[in-house]
Amino acid sequence: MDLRFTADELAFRDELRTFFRDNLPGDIRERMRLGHAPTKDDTVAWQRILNRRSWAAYSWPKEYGGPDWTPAQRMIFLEENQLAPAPEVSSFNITMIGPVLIQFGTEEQKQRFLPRAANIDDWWCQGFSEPGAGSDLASLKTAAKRDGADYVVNGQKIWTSTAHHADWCFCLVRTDPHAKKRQEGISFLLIDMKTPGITVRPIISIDGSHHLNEVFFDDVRVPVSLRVGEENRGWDVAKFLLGHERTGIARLGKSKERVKFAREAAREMRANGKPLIEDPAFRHRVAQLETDMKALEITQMRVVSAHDRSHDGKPDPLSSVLKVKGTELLQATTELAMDVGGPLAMPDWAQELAALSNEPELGPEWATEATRSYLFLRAASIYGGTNEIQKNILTKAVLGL
Amino acid sequence: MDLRFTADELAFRDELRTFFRDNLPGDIRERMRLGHAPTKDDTVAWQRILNRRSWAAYSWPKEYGGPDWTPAQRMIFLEENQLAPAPEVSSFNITMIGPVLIQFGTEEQKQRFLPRAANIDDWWCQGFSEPGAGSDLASLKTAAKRDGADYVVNGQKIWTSTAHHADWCFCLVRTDPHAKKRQEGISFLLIDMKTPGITVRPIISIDGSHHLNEVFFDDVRVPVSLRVGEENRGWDVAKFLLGHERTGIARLGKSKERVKFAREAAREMRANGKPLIEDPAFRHRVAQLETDMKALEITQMRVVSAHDRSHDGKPDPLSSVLKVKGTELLQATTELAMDVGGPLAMPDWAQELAALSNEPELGPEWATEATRSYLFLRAASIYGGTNEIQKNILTKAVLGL
Amino acid sequence: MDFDLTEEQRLLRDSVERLLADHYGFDKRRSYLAQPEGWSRGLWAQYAELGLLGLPFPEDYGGFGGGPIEVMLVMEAFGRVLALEPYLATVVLGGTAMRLAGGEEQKASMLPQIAEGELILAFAHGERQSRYDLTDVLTTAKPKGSGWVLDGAKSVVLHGDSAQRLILSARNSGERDDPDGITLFLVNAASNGVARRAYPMRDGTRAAEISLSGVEVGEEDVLGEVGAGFPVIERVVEAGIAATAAEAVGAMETMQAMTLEYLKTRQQFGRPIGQNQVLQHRATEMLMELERGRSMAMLAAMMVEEPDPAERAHNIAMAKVGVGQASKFVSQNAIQLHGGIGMTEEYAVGHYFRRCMVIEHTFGDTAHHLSRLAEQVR
Amino acid sequence: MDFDLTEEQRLLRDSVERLLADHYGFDKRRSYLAQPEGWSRGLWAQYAELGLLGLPFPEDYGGFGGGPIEVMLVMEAFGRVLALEPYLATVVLGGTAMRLAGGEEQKASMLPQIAEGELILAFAHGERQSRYDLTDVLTTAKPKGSGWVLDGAKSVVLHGDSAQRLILSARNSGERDDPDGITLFLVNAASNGVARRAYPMRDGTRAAEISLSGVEVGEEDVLGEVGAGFPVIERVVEAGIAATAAEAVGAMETMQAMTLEYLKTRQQFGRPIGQNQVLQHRATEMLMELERGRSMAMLAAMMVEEPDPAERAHNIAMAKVGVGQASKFVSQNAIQLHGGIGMTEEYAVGHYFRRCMVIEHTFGDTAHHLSRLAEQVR
Repeated sequence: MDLRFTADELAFRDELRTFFRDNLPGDIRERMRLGHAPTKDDTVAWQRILNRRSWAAYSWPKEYGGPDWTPAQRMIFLEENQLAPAPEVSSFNITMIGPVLIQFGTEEQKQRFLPRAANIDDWWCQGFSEPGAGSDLASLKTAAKRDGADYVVNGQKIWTSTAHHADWCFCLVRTDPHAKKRQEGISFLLIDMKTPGITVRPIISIDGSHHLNEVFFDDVRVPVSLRVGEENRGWDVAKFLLGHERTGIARLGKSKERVKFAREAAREMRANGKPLIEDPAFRHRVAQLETDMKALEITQMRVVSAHDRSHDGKPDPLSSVLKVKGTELLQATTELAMDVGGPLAMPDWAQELAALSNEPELGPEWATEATRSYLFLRAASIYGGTNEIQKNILTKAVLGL
Repeated sequence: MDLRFTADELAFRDELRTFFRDNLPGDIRERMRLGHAPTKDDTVAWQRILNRRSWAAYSWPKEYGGPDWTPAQRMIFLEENQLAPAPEVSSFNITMIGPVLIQFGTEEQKQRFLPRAANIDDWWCQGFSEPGAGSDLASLKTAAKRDGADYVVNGQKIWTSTAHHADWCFCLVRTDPHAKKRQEGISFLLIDMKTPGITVRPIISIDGSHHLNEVFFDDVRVPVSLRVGEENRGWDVAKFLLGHERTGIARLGKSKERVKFAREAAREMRANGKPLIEDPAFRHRVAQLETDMKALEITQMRVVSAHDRSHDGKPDPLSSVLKVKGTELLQATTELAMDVGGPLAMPDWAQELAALSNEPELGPEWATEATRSYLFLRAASIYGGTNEIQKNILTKAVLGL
Repeated sequence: MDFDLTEEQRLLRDSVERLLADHYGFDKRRSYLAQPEGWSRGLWAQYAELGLLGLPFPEDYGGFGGGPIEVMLVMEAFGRVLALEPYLATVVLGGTAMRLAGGEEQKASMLPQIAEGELILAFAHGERQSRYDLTDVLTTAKPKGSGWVLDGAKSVVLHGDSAQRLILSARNSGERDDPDGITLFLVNAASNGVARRAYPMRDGTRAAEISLSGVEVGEEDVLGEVGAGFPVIERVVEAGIAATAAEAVGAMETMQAMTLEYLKTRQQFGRPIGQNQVLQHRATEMLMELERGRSMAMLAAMMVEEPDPAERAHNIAMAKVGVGQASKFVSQNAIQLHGGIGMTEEYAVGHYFRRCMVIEHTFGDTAHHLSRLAEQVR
Repeated sequence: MDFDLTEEQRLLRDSVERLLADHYGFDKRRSYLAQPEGWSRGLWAQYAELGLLGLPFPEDYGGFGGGPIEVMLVMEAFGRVLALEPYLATVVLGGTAMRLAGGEEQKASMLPQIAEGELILAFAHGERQSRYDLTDVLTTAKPKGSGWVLDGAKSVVLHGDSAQRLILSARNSGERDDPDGITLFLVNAASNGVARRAYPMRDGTRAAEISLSGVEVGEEDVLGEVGAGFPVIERVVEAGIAATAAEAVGAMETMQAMTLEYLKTRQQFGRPIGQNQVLQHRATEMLMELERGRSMAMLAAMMVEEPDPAERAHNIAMAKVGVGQASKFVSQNAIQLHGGIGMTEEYAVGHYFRRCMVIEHTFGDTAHHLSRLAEQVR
């Protein structure tokens, strides 16, 4: 047993760091450092740079354009990418639709979609949630009726992240309304967002950003050839997708990067006539966060190396611990950055900062962005199954209560 | 609206302080200050001193030997008594059996028991809980069969505080095993602990103290004249008793006294070469506790003065808030005192301190007592309905969920 | 010890609530936000009619001789609907500064204007570098003739865009962080050399960055004693803490009510989510925090007029901590229990969340005030 | 990065667990507690047979060349059953001091005795006034001839009553709190001038107050360099933190298991109390804390041999904080979820609670180590 990285793992990490240092465009790095959400262009540009090294599809086997990394290498990659700080690769493309097609896709589907997903030539989004369903996914109503070589899709999806950027949407639809169990009668379709009958309506989040959408389907024709897996067996595909590859779920690198930034910023801010970084209470708060991050880092290593050992591919229920603790830390660390900004973090300067003049001068851009991401990440304990749902899962799966 | 005490209330408080200063025996005060649990003798001695002023039965009307105080005055009395620090009057005598007899007792029962309860000539204990019942009081099994002018009681009670000191026990027994609802068929009896057939078995708590007991009833004969209220209507009596007079439930004075003591002790202890009292983290912890105590103090005033206004006598569900927050603070403040002691709080010096010699010298008595009361008060969030049960009550009574 | 409201206080509360009930639906509020100043001039006039704008001023200045309790009742009502008008900036902060430091003429000329709704004030004290340190004033006041010349910049001035007059702090002597040598001035916002840049706060309320270069003011524009502005600033901030504490309590009440309603109506897995014991207890803990906040807001109101400065500062710091922690717990869980819908701009709970967030970071955040209390532990 | 145990490590763990399963039922443990020294000499002999007592010593000294991982596995197993024997005092604290500072002769004569179970050691460093400050040493060592005379007192010396030899710190130069000028001595507990007073800790383990008046020791009894004992003391304490962290994890495992069992079997209002979602989530949070503690105990074990002192101290302080907070949460809720029965001496959970409490207050509590970490935040 040894927590330390092996020489190979250290060499691997250094290779990444060097590559990130030399290849991450400075303007992107700076936007990320200031706490901006990555733009579509930033994400695409960076993912393509990574894909030249076939690192974009970091969890895929070589034959499909991935690097064939071990779970430990994937963990290191994700953390270093977040620490850079660089935009994260599209999880819809890389950890969702990619593995699904590799597992369930036809040869033709693989050839058509995988390379473009890796290079983000197609931007994918996920059409799962529906109004009123919440965490109860299986209650979905969007219907797909067979009509010749097509399905005709009618219904509505909600909380669809980046649907307004997307070229394609992988979608759960009900193909058999009469199935006994709600989980049966569901199919998994790939839908071209340019198909007539699709309307995307933005949902503005409390941070003022447009990230989420409602997607309406009105007699949308989808070729049967774009169904993944058997008809009415889409739930198996969804279960595989949701359980798959949760290494990155804790987003620990992001939390670490935020604390690192907050420490730097706290050297510039003042509290009681001294630099904030010297304030005892602030130091204790940082020390506690770093202690908690260290504990989660080791727990994550344990989950990953357990996964390394048992190649059954089943998701470790402990990954729910990573989700809960990881999102708690993500929320705590972004709150820290906001609190460093203090009064300067309360204005919404986004528009004014875009203006040409800067007279009178405005406060620091990072402060207003810190609050934006604090607000945006209130959703971190909600999406992907609320933290309460995660505890229900642990109660059943681990405690057997 | 005015949070401050009126001139009368201030004068009342000063009268109490003067009396406590002049009449609380020094050895008792010192034992309390060092964090000892009051002995039986200490409790009896102090309650009798109070009773000379008819203050012992602080919540009773004049005609029964009480002072006829307003709820505000009772609150001030309880807090000042705890701050003295003095032993608290027997709650079994004063806030339980007393009010019950005043409300439900026969003239003969009142005359026989009330004066002796006020002067603690009789030490009362409460026979409610039974093995396996826990918070589910109504599931009690101890049976009382009518036999001429007596009931014959058989069964077992548990968690009976100070039964080993007690002269009398007020007891819930099942007089009708065939009642439709479990709450029906229960009667409320007064049982002389000297009656043949009663066995008291000690339960040692994790702090090493003997406070709790099991009480076994084996064909114990109890005159029907010692039943309070109608036969099979004992549940009404119990409900009245449990809902009655919860002013003192937060025991805020006790928490305040513990923080005050911890601050004094922290001036003597050292951390990182300085007095502990100057340690920033310790100061923050104390400041947070004092802030929480202040908030609870005002909430308690609100509950009390609401009770002052509405003379319906019904218990305010907010008193469950006082129970939860009050016990959380009681546990936090005793933990604070223990942590001040640090390594010197970990030995169990009780026996050695009783020994004659003191060579080699032992550490401070207060430190070992601080840990004892920290351990003892882990029960504070359990007895009288666990804090989880209190939240269930609030959920129903206040939120209507 | 007495928690009853007087007949007048009950009438005041009811009439304010009636007015707001009619004019502060979520959509109407959105329409006020959309106006250039981000609030409703029309409602401001009605507040004046109702006597709210002169509430805490003496009768002889067109006021109603109300005190902190009356202000608490109004702010609580404002908090329930997230009222946007510059009541805090004008009546509470500006009004307190005027009452405490204003000369007879200044009060006689300005308090009635405030009461009649004709004058909007802003409290221009904080600076880019000062964060929560009230003594950190770099804006300078240099004597010129019988008057003064002001140079510097003020940051995050609440409603600094709408204000006709700024109550502005500047240093006439002493070093940075020196409590002595700070003077308060009444500055006409339209004066030469005053530049303002307006923007919304995260909660939609408006603020401005204000720069001053060579701004000339007369001796009659000095508020209170030259160099003795700091004690006034402390009182103004304490009044602001008490008022926003009450506003936060109102906001918590609404979030608590919305969450409760949601738990009862929202169905999942075939039953209301309020059937989940974990969510029931969370809502109960929200209630307990709300009551803690309410108690602390009452404490703050009681203490605003407390003569002993140490006692006053200590208790108001405790109130700021208690309300800050309570409102954070309530608002974070209000969103958590709502789930996705709570994260959206179209839904009200996020707006209450952001108001509580801004309040917590105004006049010193929880950590700032807890540290002040910690320093007194001896 | 590798979390697998070697074959030898698995064998070690299994054999220790088998031994303890046979000899550490709750009643047997009570009988050990009742013995004058509060632990079982018989089991100590069996630990020796199993090779546990020489586990971390080099083969040439009759040891098995094990490392911190092996010690972690043993301490975890001890924690699960609350083993009472002086393994921490003798093998971990004493053994580490001997290994790091002992001269060739000292090691050759003593390590084998430890391994064979013939020698009990105690680490006599803390003093009445020192609380958690490791440099706060007032016990004095004055040169006399070629040897030394020791005067002073040591407080809460774990198993100081059973120990034949004390590894004792005394100041030969420098002021109180000076890290330099502290020397470690090997003191025969039966020497003239050594007075011991034994008592139980709150968890039943034994300790002693020890006073020294004119205690004479020879130069051969100096452990390591004169005046250079402090770095050794730090390493000994770090080893103690790592070992007790593992012990606490074992204790948490048992509490978690007992609580889970109780939730499944205890009936109330006609159903197992484990049906309450609130209690389910609490148990889940206990599990998460247990896993946090386990991760931190691993970190501590890994770091005991870390060559970089700053890196080592930083990580071990983090581990102490993480395990302390985790074990407090788990043990407080273990009692809470058990209700009344958990408060009684006859029931095991309270004993585990108190062991975790004592561990948290040994070698510096959570606040002490968090403050050390905080000072490094720059």
